[in-house]
Amino acid sequence: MTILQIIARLALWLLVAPLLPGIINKVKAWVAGRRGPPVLQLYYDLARLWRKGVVLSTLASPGFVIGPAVAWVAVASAGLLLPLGPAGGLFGFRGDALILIYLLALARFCTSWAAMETGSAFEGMGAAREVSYAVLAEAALIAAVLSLCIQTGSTSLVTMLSPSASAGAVLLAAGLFTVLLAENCRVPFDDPNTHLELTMIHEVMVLDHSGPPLAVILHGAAMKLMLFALLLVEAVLPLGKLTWPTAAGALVGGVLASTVGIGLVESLLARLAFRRVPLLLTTAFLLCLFALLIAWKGGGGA
Amino acid sequence: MTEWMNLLIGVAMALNLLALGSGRLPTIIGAMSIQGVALGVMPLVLGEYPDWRVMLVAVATVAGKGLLIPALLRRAMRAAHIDREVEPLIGFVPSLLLGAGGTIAAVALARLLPLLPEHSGSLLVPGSLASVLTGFVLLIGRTKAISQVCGYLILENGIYLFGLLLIHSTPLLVEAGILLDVTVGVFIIGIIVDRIQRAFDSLDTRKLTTLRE
Amino acid sequence: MKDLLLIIVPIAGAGVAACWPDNRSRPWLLPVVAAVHCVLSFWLLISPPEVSPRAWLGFDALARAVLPAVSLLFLVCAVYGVSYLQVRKERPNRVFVACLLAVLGILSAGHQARHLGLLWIATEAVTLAAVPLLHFNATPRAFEATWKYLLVGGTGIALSLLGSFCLGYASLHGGGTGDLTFTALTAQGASLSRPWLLIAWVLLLVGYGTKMGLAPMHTWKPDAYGEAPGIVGAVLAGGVTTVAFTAILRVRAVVSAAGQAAIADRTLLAIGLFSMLVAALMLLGTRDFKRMLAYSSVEHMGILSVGAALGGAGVWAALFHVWANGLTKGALFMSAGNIRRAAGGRTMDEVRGMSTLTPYSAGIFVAGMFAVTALPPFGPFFSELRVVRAAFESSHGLAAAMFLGCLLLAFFGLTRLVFAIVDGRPRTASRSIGKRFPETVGVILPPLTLLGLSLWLGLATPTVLHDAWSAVVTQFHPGK
Amino acid sequence: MTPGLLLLLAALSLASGIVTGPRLARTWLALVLAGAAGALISAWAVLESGAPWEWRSGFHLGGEPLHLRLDGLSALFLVLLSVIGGVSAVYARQYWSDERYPDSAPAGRAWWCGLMLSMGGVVLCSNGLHFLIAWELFTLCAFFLITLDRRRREVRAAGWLYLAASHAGTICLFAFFGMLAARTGGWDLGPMRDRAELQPLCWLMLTGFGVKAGMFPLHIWLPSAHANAPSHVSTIMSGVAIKMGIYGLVRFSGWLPMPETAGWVILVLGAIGALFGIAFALAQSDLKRLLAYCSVENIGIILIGLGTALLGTARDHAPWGRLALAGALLHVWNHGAFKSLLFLGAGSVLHATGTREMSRLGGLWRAMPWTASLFGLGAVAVSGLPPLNGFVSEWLVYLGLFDAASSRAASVGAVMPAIVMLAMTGALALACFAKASTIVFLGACRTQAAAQAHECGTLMRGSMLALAGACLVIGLGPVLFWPPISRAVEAWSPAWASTVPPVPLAKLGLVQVTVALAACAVASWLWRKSRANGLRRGLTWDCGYAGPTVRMQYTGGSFASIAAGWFAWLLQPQRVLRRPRGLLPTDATCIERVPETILERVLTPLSQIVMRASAATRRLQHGRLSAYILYVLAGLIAMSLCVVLRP
Repeated sequence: MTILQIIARLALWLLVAPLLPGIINKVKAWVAGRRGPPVLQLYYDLARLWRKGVVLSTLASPGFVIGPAVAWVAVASAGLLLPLGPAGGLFGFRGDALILIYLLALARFCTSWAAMETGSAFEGMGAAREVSYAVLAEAALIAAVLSLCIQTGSTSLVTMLSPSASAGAVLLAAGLFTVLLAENCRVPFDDPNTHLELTMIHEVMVLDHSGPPLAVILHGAAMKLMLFALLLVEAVLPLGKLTWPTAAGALVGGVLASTVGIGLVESLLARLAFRRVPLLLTTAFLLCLFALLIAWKGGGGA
Repeated sequence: MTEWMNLLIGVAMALNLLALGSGRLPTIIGAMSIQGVALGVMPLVLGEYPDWRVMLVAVATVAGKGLLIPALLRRAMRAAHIDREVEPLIGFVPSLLLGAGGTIAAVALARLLPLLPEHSGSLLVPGSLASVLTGFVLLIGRTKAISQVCGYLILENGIYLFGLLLIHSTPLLVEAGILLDVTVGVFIIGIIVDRIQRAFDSLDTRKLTTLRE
Repeated sequence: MKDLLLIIVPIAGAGVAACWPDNRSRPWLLPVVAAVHCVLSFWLLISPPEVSPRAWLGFDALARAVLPAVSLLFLVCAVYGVSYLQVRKERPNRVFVACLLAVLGILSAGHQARHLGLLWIATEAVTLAAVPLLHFNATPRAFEATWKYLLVGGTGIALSLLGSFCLGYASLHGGGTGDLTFTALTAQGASLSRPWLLIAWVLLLVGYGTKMGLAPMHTWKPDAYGEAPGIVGAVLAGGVTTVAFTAILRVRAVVSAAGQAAIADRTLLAIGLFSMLVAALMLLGTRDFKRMLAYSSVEHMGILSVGAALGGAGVWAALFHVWANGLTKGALFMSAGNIRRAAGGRTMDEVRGMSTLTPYSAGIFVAGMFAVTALPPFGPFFSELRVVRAAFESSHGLAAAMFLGCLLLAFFGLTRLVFAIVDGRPRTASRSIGKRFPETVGVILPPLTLLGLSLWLGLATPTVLHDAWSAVVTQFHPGK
Repeated sequence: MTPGLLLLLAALSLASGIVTGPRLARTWLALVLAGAAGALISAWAVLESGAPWEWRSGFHLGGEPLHLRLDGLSALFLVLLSVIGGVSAVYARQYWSDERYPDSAPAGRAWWCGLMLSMGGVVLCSNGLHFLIAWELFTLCAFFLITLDRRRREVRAAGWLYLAASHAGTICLFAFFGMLAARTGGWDLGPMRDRAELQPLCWLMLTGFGVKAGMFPLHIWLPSAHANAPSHVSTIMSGVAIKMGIYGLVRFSGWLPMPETAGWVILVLGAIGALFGIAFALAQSDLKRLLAYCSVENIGIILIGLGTALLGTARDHAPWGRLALAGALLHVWNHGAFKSLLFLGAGSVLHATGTREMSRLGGLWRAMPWTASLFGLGAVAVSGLPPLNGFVSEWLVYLGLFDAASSRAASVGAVMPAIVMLAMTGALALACFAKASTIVFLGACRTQAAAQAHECGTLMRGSMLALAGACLVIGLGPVLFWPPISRAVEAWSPAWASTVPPVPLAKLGLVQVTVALAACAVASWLWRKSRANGLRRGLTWDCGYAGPTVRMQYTGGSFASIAAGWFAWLLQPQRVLRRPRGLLPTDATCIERVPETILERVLTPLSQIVMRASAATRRLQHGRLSAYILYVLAGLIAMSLCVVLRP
């Protein structure tokens, strides 16, 4: 039974994840008044990359290929830990929220390791930015998780993520959305489809990747996006209170909404100057902190 | 008896001031020897029936303080060709003032101290204190080795004066005081010997400052 | 009888040395006499004789608790002295040997003196007897050191005589017969006239403190220890100073019998801590490793008087420290002497890399330095820890803090200097000199023995010493 | 075989190691391993059974009867000592061999045995006097090990700094034990929680042991000592020696009555230390200094756990306190394992290239694949990432903090900042070790030295493998290690006695194993797939620039610059910059040095004040005789005043 569940969820993550970038691009195209690439574009890209050969830098070690693989595994298992709204979690237990956060960190470590393999100036730059900004993003994330934990008195995602929407929810939503943008290297932190390497974080880390490894990286990024979208929605919406179908609907709708939101942000905002990035991230952190304080205050009486 | 006693002590104190004030070594040495004789006479004046112990002390003192040490000092001066001038660190007038102040302070202090009835009239305590202070002033305020020796001698005379309070009860202790003279003797012999060894010229202790920190 | 022999044998030995013709074989008198003295003193330590209260001399509790340490240290120094004088053939050693033995005899007298006057005479005599020892090298520096030693020390001695007079007068004024044995003075107790007693205490403390080398009267010490041969330094530091210390203890007993113990302890504590502070500050900056030993000795004198101020347990710890420090310091003085000779220099600017030049002496020097800075498992660690504990027990928390702070500063200073000397690359000049002074067994074994003794003393303090020290505490610290 | 007998054997073999070590290297290794094994077995037996072993003998040492005690807590640290000590002895056999260091290697072997013996004494002795003895001997042995290579000046300076700092700590311990003995009336140690009058002692204890543990801001000695010591010594120093400080803190915080304030202070110091320590580490350019500062960070994490535990005891033994303490104690082991692994790795790099400067290394993976992969593993572990051991202990500490926060006990809410700081510490650690491992081992060789590197020998590799194995085992099977940890917790506070893990460690282990296996599977699959699709080697794509050179590589300094920039106020980096000038600029340099701020900005000025006082005092000893006699007079007057004036 559980085996089947695992396979089902895995399949879900594998298949649905690449959809979100497509949607984002579509939204951006609409806003810009273009037709834009098909929603399933990423699927095509992945399929094509999967068949292509690989060009390895002469300096690169096997870690260049192993890194993306481990990162992908980390993100995937983080996804499996995440409860899917009404469907609940696979095996929720105390403290799995922290495992989720640290699995994402593992993914980050592996991507930056792979980036440093080539000894290129640009990829080092990307890796440095990635790991540095993550410091603030992670602080914000942990603050969000902590506020949920205080709200629900539990450190297990399943119970954490069905909060009664409190006053903090709005702040939490704002904070988590910003973290989402930062962690997935979207505008205003990063521009996924610029071609000026100096201004990129994630894209510049994968400059030298090609073929299956690149496919794995892209798919991992998509999964990460979906993971954060789910986390955001579940943290904010009181799914636990709704019935099965409504909850499922709300979940899907929420994810779609946040994806569209990302698209809109990308098309309406410009990328920040890098020295501004910490400022924005700190804002996100403060938002989560206020949410935390509200949760603490609200909980204080109870 | 006490009058005689006090007279002698007065003489000693006056000699202290002279030693403080004079700028020439021979004068100081002379003062020394007179003071030594005076001190030597005191025990005889003090006791009604001078027993042999007291006699011994008196003789030893007169011989040591009055004759031997001054002679040695003079010899040292000759041997070391020391010029007769005293270079003071503390000028003569200040030293005199210090000495006078010290004497007054000594008298005042002696008032405060409880004394046995038989000593209540005598100047022994203030005299000794004054001499000790004078000795310190000379030791601190004079640069020549010889003049420092003189200072030490005066300091020691003050102690001897005090010892006279005990001369009947515990003679030995006072006799022991003679040993200090031996110390002084060693000083002077040191000077002479070293002069012969030519280890350091012009007995000016300001030059004795290679050892520091 | 034996207790008198302790005095007579060395004096006689001194006489023999004075008329001994041969310069080569004369030094051998030192170990012989010292051995006899050592045997006697330990015999007495193990089976203490009856001391009649009226006696002026006697192997009483205090002598029993301290004198054997001096005798032991002297024995080792004597053994070292033989080989030292072999190295210094060029100097006639008649006066040296005679005076060294005389010092031993007078020291034994001073430790056993139970009469104020006798004690003073002994101190005076030892001061004079030490003069030729300090002047052994007959350099201008040596003369200067001797001169300062004599004049500062003489002033101190004079003050202590004045103090003795005052104490005598205090007893007279209190209706005493002028009997100045400590037994009598203690018996007279509260009837001693208070002002005279206090004056006497101050004068005696400063006077004997000068002999002990407590700051600010310590100024003669670095010069004397710096210029004298190593063994003389060791004997002065381990023997003469302890006489002064026991003198202070004896007087303190009288004062506390007169009910003024609080004042006495206050002054002792103050001067002790001040000495430790001054010594620590000096140690931080000094560059001469023989003068360093002198300052370290000043510090340890401070430790002694702090201990003496802390009541029974403190006195016990202080006596322990007399042993521990004396033996350890001896090892330091000897190894320092070796290094000094082999390196041909005395400051950290001239001396470097001795670990390669004189490995054994350097090793002993470092070990002794660690021992003297209270690193376990050597003796001083235990004694100083006991002082700290005594301070806390007598609720002197602040004093303990200052005590430990000074220890720390001293540690900084000592390690800095010692490692500067031991490490690094030796100067070419000292390389050549080093060859002329090889590390023979004769100059290595004695300090090693002392270190071993200090180790043994710390780890397994013999019960007989426990008893001896406790006896002192019960006699000189009645009540409390 | 009782623990006592085993311990005796261990002690004997180590003692004979001191004697034979200088001569016979092989015998020495055998003896050390035998001793380690003996200690390990006995300690493990105690941890298994949970029955403490205690031995009071009539044999007196320094006037005190010998009293040894091996309970859960000391067994925990004894295990650490024996494992790390044995492993790095093996490493040292090849790393600091007689051939390379003929004059220092023999002494080093003797000191090594002395160090292990004395540290064993520290964890075993249950008598204040003997504890101090063992403590000081251990300090001394460590000092002589750090300064094995005495010829180098910076080594001597580092050694002296270590000695001075440790002695300052020891002075505090003198006061601590002296006061303890004065108040309890004896040197014997044991639980005395019920004696409220002992509470003030905890501050002395905190300072004394804090110095040795490298607790921020008392860590001043640690970076230079760990960086300049021979690598096997750095290993035991940061793996075990600083843990002795932790042992003292845990041990006596368990025995003494602790005010709640102490819990808060330890917690705050821990949090600050963790964050600042890793910030310092991030900014370092010297590989071993980086690792040393990272030790400060990990000590901070351990202290966070301990502080939370103390808060827990203050709140009638709340279970979250137990959780945090368990995390801290497990982290003691974990840090021992991965930090030793990293230091050994750094040692191999130093051994192979002769430099610790990361900017001179790079691309070493080709020459030394073993070291590279093992160092990478250690980096993952030290960054606290699943599926390795670092994560397990941090997870436990986190859970303790989260439960404390959500327990809604009013004041405990103040632990929340600690949680956030811990999270930032984790992220910074990731950045720091992403930098360290990749700059050193990946990319192109930056210098000739790096290009001519060679893989380390079998013994060195073997010891690193053993430690890596430990990291893996603890990471994948955390539940196996719960019973021993719980024994230690029980020894600390009997109120928390229970062998059932309060958290689903088994499930955590399951996740970790799954992730690990999946990672291996996917990685190999991807590798094979790429091979199948055809691998082509090409020049690194530098955006069209065809001739990338080594100098174009991203350097460690620039890698860390962003995050380090946020801490510039603390790090105060000193930069020597020579910009390119003129039409045809010849050369330009930029040297950045990060000082040990606490030492150079705080302590040095203070010491200068003391030195000024000392100089003033020395001027009084100017050699003028008359002044000396004036001093005597002054002493006389001062004493009279002291008599007349009563306080």
